[in-house]
Amino acid sequence: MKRFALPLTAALLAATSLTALPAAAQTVLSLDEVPVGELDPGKASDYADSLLMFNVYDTLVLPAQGEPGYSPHLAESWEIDGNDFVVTLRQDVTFQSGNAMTAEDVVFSYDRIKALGQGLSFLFANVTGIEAVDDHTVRFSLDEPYSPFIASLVRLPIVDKQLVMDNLAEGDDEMGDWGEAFLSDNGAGTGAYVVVSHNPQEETVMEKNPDYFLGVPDAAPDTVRLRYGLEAATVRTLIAQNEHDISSQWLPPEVLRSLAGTGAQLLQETGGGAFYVKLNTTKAPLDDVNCRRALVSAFDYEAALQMVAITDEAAQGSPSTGAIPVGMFGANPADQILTRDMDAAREYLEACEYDPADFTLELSWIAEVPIEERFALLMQSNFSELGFNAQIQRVPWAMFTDLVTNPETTPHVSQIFVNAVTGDPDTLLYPMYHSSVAGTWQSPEYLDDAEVDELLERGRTAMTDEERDEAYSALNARLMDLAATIYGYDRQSIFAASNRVNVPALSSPEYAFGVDGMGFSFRLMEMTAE
Amino acid sequence: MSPVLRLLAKRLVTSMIVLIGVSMLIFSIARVIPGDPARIALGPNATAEQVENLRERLHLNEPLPVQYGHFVADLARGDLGISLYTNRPVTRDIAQFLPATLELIFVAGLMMIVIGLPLGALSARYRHTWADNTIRMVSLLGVSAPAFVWAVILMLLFAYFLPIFPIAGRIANMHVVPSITGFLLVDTLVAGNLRAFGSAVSHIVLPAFALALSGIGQAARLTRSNMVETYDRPYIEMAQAYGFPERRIARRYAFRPSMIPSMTIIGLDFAAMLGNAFLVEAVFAWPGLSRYGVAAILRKDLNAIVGTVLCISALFLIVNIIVDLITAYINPRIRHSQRA
Amino acid sequence: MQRTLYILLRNPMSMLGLLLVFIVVFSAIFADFIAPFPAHRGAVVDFANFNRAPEWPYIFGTDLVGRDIFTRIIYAFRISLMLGAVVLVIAVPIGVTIGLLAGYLGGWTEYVLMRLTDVFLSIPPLVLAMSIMGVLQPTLTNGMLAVTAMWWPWYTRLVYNITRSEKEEGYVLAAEVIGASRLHVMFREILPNCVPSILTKMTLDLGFVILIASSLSFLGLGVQPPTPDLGSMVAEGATYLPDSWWLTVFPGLAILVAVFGFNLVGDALRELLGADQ
Amino acid sequence: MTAPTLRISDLRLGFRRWAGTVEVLHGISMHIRKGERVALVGESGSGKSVTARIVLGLLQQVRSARISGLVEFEGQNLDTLSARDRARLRGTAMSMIFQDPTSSLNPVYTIGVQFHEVLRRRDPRLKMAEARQRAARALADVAIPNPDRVLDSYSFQLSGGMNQRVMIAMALANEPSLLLADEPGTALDVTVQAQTLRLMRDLVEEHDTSVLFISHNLGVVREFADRVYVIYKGRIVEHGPADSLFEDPRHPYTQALMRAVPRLTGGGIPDIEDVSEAYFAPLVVHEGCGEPEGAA
Repeated sequence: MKRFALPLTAALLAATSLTALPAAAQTVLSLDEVPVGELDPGKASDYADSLLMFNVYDTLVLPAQGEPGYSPHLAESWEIDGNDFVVTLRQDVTFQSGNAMTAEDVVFSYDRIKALGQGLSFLFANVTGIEAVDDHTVRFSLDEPYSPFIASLVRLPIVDKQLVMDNLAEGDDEMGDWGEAFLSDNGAGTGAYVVVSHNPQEETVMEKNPDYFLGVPDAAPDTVRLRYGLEAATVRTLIAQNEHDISSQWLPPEVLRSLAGTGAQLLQETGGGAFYVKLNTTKAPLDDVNCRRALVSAFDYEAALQMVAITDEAAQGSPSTGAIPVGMFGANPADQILTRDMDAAREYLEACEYDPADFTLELSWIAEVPIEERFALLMQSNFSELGFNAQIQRVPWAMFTDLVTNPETTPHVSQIFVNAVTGDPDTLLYPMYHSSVAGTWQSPEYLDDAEVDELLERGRTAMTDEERDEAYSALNARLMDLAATIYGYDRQSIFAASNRVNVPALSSPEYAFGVDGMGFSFRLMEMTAE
Repeated sequence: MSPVLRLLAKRLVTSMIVLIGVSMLIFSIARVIPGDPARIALGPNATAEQVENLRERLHLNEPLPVQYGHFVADLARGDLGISLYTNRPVTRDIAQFLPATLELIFVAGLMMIVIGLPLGALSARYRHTWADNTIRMVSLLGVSAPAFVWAVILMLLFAYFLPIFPIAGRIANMHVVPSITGFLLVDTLVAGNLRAFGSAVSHIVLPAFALALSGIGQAARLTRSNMVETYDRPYIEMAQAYGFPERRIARRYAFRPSMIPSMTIIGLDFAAMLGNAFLVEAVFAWPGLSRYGVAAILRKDLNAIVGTVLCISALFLIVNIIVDLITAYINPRIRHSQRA
Repeated sequence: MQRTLYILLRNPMSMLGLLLVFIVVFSAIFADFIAPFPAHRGAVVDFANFNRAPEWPYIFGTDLVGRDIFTRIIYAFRISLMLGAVVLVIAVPIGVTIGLLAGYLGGWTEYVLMRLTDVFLSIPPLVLAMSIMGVLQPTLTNGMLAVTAMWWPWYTRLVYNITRSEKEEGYVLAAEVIGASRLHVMFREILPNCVPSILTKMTLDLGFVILIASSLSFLGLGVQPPTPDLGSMVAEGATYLPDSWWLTVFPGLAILVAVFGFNLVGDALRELLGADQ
Repeated sequence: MTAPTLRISDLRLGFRRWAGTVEVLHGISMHIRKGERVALVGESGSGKSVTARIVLGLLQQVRSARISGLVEFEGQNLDTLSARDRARLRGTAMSMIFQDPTSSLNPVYTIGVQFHEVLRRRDPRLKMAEARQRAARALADVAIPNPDRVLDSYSFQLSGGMNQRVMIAMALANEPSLLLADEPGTALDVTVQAQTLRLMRDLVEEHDTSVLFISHNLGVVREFADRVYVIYKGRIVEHGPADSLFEDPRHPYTQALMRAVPRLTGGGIPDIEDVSEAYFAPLVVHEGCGEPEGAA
C-alpha cells in the first residue's frame, strides 16, 4: 500500500501545478445567482430567470436608460387606441434559429404566458385579447384604460413559435405542453446570447449571438457562465482572486464590505423596491390595528439600516419614508424618514385590546436570505421591550410560498424583499395590498380594505402622472395608517464585481434601467483587458 | 453454482427486499410532508384551479397505497416523475448530478483505503510505541469531527490562508470539457486536456479529503484493532518461529487475514460517505447529488426526495454487495466453502 | 477496580478524554455561572459589538449581532448533551427490545424484524434523519426524534447477535427447561449478558449522536435560533469565511473537543471491558 | 566433545507489569545434545513454553521481558547475536511445532504457498514449482497420501491430524538441527496425536534432529523422550533419563505429577490441587545427567 501512496501524491501535486498555465484568449464572464435558473420565459419570475430572459429573449419595449419611460425594442412604435394598444414590429429581426420574427410569434408568446399562468402572467390580467393585424402589427385589447400596460410589455418575451411548434411534446392542452419541456432546456429567442448548456441548479452557459439584430459589441463577453447557488464565502474568494466577476445581490453586507476592501467594485441597482416586514392582519393580536402600530413604532429602523451598510458610499438600503419607495409616484420626500418611537409604541399598545403576554409572535425569515435572521433577532429584541414573546422560524422560500396561502398558517411576521418588476408602482403595490390577491408571498398581510382597493384601481387607471401621483400619495397615507407592514428600508441591490468587467448600467445613473435585472444585459457589459 | 455466485444471488434478493422496504418507507415519509407539493411546484402566483389540476395529475388526491402503486408502475418504466422544482424528470436530474457525487466518493474512498489501511497497519505493527499512540490519536481525531468541520478547517487552511487548492466547484471556469461519462477526471483525460485534468484534480483534493478524514480514521482504527487481534493468533507466532521477516509477517500474516472482518465495516464507512457527502458538497459548492437532495428536502420536492433517497440507498446496497464480493475474494473460507 | 483506575490514570489518552468530558459536562451544567454573558444565549442584539475578532472580554469573538461566541458555545454544549442523552434513552430500549425479540424468537418474527432493521440500516444515517426532518418542523424535539429513528437499528443488530449466541447457552436452556416464560428468559436471563456491550456502545455513541445532531443543524434541519447550536453556528459562520473565521472555527473546534472527549473515554472503557473478559 | 545443540544456563525471565516485575523463570539450566530428544514437563504456566520462545529468540523482542542467563545454540551464545542473525537461525537451523496445528496455519493462503515460504527460508530464490515438488515429497514423508490435493487446500479444509502432519513436514523441511515441539497435537484427539507423534519420532531419528519436547502429558513424554526435565513454577525440580525418572520419581512434585497421571487419560492438564511446600524442594538430578560445564 505504502508503495503506491507516494507516487499517487506526487501525481496529484504534478497535476495541480498544471493548472497554473495561462488562460484562453476568449473573454468569459462568470456570475452567480440563487437557484434555480428557470429558462422558460413563460415561467420567469425570479431574478435569475429574468436575467436569462433578458439575454436570451427580447421584449417589445425596453425601459429607457437613465430616465423614466420606455423605448421601442422589437417594436418599432406603438400607439394607444382607446383601451387598446397597437404595436408595430421591426421587420429586420430574426430568431437565433434563423426564423424571422413576426406578429404571429408575439401572439403565440402572449397566449403561451396566459395558458401557463405562471411567472408574471398576472401582469396581463386585464388584457382581453390579442390579434395579429398583419405580419408586423399586433393589437392588444384591454378591458379598461391601463396605463402601466407598456411597462408590462417588459415582461413579455417573444418566443420563436415555429421552433416551439416543431418541438411540442404531449400535454393536456390542444397545444400539447406548449413547449414546456423544450423551453426549459433550450432557448428560442432573438436575444444577444445563445444558450450553450443549461442546468437549472448548476449553471447556464451562454455565447454571443453573432446575428443579433442590434449587433453585439466586441467588448461584450464572448461566453457567459451564470452559476447557481454558490456560497457567499466562495464568491468572496473567487472575486478576490479574479476568478469570478459578478456576485448575486444576496451577499451579506460583511462579505460585500470585505470584498470592497480587497479592491472589488460595487455595482448598484435601484429597482424601486424595499424591505418589507409583513404583519398578518387576520391573526390575534395583529388583527388589532393598535398592536400593529405598536410594532411599527417599536421597530429599530436605524439599526436595520446599520446592518445593511457596506461602505461610506454604498449601502444595501436607504431610509424608508413610508409605504412607497422614494422616487416613485406617491412617495414621501426623502427627508421624512421613519424612526423608532418607543413612547408612541407603548401608547398604541395601551390602546390595543390584547395583552402581549398572552401571545408568542412567530417571526419567520427566509432560509435563503441569511441577513433576515438578523432582522428576526432584531425584532425579537425590539418587540420584547413591549412585552411580546417572539419565536424565530427559519422557512425555506418554497415552504413560505405555501404557508402564506392560508391565513392560519401564515406567520405573524414575514420578511420579504419586493421590487417593482416593471418599475411601475402598480406592479409593486397592487399584488401586495389588493384584497383580491391576498395570500401570496407578496401579500401575507391578508389586507382587506375597501379604501386601499379603491386607491389601487385609481392609480392604475389614471392616465396622467399628476393623477397617479395623487392617488398613490393617498394610498401611501392610508397604508401607513393601517400599519399592516413595517417598511424597513428602501432597498438597493448591491453586487460585488471583479475589475475585469465594466457595467455602465449598474454603475452610472445615466445608463441605469429602472427595471430589475435589466442592468444584466450582457451585451452592454465590457470586458476589460486581463 | 459456485459459492460466490450463490452469495451474490442471495445478497441480490435481500437487497431487492430491502430496497422495496426503503421505497415504501421513504414514499410514506415524503407523502406526509406538510404543505401542498402542487402549490409549491406551481409557484407563488398560481391559481387554485391550476393547483387542483396538478394535484390530479400527480395523483395526490388518491389514497396512499394507490399513490404507491402509481409510483411503482412508473418506476418500473424508469420514471421517477418530474421534479416539482426544476421541472425536469428526476431521473435526468439524478443522472446529471450523480457522477459528481460518485467521483467525490470514489476519490474519498480511495484516500480512505490508501491512507487509512497503511496507517492502521503501521499502528498495529508498532503497537504500544509512540508511533502507534500518535496514529491512534490522529485517527480518533479524524473520527471526532463531522465532515463539515473538516471541510471548513481544510478550506480555511489550504484554500484561504495557503491558497494551494481552489475553494469550490469541480473545475476552473475556463475549461469546457465535453461530458462523456460525467466524471470529470475521466472526461478531461479522454479529451486529452491535461490542464483541465489538473484543474479537476486540484478541485477534488480538498473536498475528497474532508470527506475521507473520518473514514481514514475509522479504517485506521479498525485495521489496527483487528490486526492487533490477529497478532495474537498462533499462525503469527509460527511465522515468527520460522523467522519470516517482520514486514512480511505484518503484510501476509497479520494484515491480510485481519482484513476479512475489517472489510464489512470499511464497506459501511464507505457507504456512510454517501450521507456525509451532503455536508461536504454544501461547503465546497460541489454540484453533486447530495446538494440536489438537500435542496429537494428543503423545498419539499417530493419526487426528487424519493428519487434521491432511493438512488442513494441503491448505491449503498450495491457498495455493500461489492464489499461482500471482495470479502469473499480475500476470505478463502467463502470461496471454497463447498469443500469444507 | 483498583486496576481499572490504574489503567485509566496511567494512560495519558484516557486522562485527556476524562478531562475533556469533564470540561464539557461541567460547563454545560454550570453554564449560568461560567458564561460571561448568559443573556447572549437568546435573542440579544448588540450592534456596538458585532462581528468582533477574539479580544477581551469576548475571548472567542462575537457573532453578527454582537453576541459572545464563548457564551453561546457553552450553552450549546448543554443542548447537545441533553439531545444526546435523550436520543440514547429512547433509542436504546427500542433497539434492544427488537433485537431480543428477533434473536430469541426466530422464525418469521426474526425475518420481518431484521429486514425492517436492514431497511433502516440501508439508508445512510444522515439521509434518513434528513428525510425525517424534511417532513417535520425543525425543532429540538423533532431533531431528537429523527436521530433516534436512525439510531435504534444499531442496538438491534448488536443485541440480536449476542442473543443468538446466548440462547444456545446452558443457562438459557436450563431456564427454558424449568418452564420460565419467554419474557423472563429474554429480559431476565439474556438481557443482563448484553448489558456490558450496550453500555460501552452507549458511551461511544454519545459522542457520535452529538456529531450527527450537529450535522443535521449544519444543514438547517436541527435546533432553531436563537437557541445556540454548534452545527448551525458553523453553518451560519461559513458564509463569512475567511474574514470572520472565528464564527466557524470556535464552534467547529467545540464539536471536535466534545466528541473527541467522549470517544477517548469510550475507547478506554472498551479496552478495559475487553481486557476483563 | 562437540558442543551440545542447545545449552541453557541459569536462565532467568521476568515481565514488567503495572505492579512490578513478575518473575517467570528463576534460573533454569538444561542442555540437549545432538540427536537427543529431551522433554520439558510441567503444568501450564510453569515456564516451559517461554523457555522455547527464548530459545527461538522471540521473547527477546518483547519490551517488557527481562532476560538474563546463557542460551547457547551449537556453541554460539545467542545473546551475542544481533536480532537479525538470530532471526536467520529461525526456520533454518531451528524450527518449531505448535499446539494447535489448524490455527497455526495461515487461513488465507494454501498449504502450498505457505510451504513455499518455509522452503525459501533456506533457499530464497526457490521457485514455486520447485518448492511444490519438494513440499510434495515432504508431505509424502509424513504419510500424506495425496500431497497435491493438500498443497492446494487451505488449513480449514483439512482435518486436524492432517494439519499436524503438514506442520511436522514443514518443521523438518529445512532439516533443522533443533526442533522445538510445544505441546504438539494437544488439540487433537488421542489416537491421532499418538499417530503423528510416532511419525515425528521416526523422522527426527532418521534426520538425527535434536528435539526439545514440551509437554504436560507424561504418557506422551515417556514414549517420546530420552531425557526429561521437570519444571515447577519456573524452577527445574528434577532431571533424569526418561526410564529412570518414570520408574523412580524422587522429587515430591514429580511424584505428585505421576500420581495425577491416571486421571489424565484424555490428555488433559494435570490436576494437582494441593500445593505443597515440598514442591519447592531443591533440584534432584538423576545419575549421569549433570549439566555440561560452562562455555568451554
